[in-house]
Amino acid sequence: MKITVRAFAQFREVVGEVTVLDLPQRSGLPVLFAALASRSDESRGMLFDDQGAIREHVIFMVNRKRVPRSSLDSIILYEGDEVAIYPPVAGG
Amino acid sequence: MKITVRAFAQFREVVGEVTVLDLPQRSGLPVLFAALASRSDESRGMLFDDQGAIREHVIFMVNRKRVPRSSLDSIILYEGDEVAIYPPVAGG
Amino acid sequence: MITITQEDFDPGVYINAARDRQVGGIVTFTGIVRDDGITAIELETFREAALQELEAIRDEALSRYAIQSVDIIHRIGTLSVGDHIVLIVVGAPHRRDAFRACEYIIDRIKETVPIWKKEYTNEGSRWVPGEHT
Amino acid sequence: MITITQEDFDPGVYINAARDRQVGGIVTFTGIVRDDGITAIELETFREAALQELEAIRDEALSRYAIQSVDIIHRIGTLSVGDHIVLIVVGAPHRRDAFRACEYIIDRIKETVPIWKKEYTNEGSRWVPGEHT
Repeated sequence: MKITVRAFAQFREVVGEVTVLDLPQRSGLPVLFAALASRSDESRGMLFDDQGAIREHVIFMVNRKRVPRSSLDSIILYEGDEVAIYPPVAGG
Repeated sequence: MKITVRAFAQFREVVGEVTVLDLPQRSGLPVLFAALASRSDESRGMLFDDQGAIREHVIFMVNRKRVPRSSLDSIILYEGDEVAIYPPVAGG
Repeated sequence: MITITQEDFDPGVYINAARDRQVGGIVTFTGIVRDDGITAIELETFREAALQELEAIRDEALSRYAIQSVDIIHRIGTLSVGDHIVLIVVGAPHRRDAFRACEYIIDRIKETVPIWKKEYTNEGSRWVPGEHT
Repeated sequence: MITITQEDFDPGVYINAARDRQVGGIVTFTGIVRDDGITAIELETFREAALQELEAIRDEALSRYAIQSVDIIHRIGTLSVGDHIVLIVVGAPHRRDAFRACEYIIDRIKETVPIWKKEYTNEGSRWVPGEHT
């Protein structure tokens, strides 16, 4: 299934603005992050810490709804979903 | 000696905008208030309560400097002084 | 700038003037004549004392808070519903100081600056009681 | 009105629009590019999510505080020292609510609205770290 990933700020500079990933049906976010990380060492370093956990400062939305870190493992993705990843915001 | 009294808001409406009083040398504020009160029953009722004390809501300045109520009896007036009297402010 | 005037003002002009290389945030308070069933209000001042007190409040705000600039314009005379009464513009490097200082200034104005309001309604008029003695 | 735009704005226009019979006070916050040794900043946004979040913040402010109106304009794109970044205009019957709501809104914007700043200096560029995760 196709999942669109949008990245912003320094994540955009490393991962790219829009990435379409082809993931197994009913993949979760950890699968998506692993797929992004596999694209370059820089991507991996930005998304995962040395213990292989997704870094604290990575924020993510699914279909423009923020997903709390506690739901990282419980979300299931569906064909056409849009996942956004970004660092802490700094507007205003 | 001549003392100029300026009154504002409802005090102006009763006492008049500018009043020049001729008071004995080295009079204090109580003498000035008594002189104002003697000009009309309405002035007296506005400035003094039934016990003959100057009403709480009367605020006064001497030469544009606010005089606290605790200094009411200790101030001495001099020729040419300007005394302002007014009710609690309501600007802004 | 500290002003007491019969003239209306454009808040945008003063916000624009508060822009400065050291300023990261500008907070303004604009007081407006609210419709409390009135037809008009009339503001009276003891001008010399009021200007002196506004300057003292500005100086206190500048010494208490890390702010860059303070402007205060207070109108007097006859005003209608929707008219501007007062404008306070505070520029500061950081927003917290600008908010604190702006609110401090309007609170102090309502406490100590010799300005009074008389409200006119269809039934007559009354002096607005001050909150502080 | 909630807007994210590359265009500059005139705060005075929005203060004027917030005047209303029920409004006694208007509080504004104008964020400005401060001179921290930078040559320019660039603001990026996830526009659809940011608009949705700004609308949510406005609705929260309207339900938490006794206020009449909220307008928020946030700029994106390349800005120089002294340029406007953001404008928040809150109209309320009473000043306390306007102050509280305006500060609440700017605090929430800095916490949750997907907008990012990159600072350019003579030495290079860096993304401004967010205060909240």
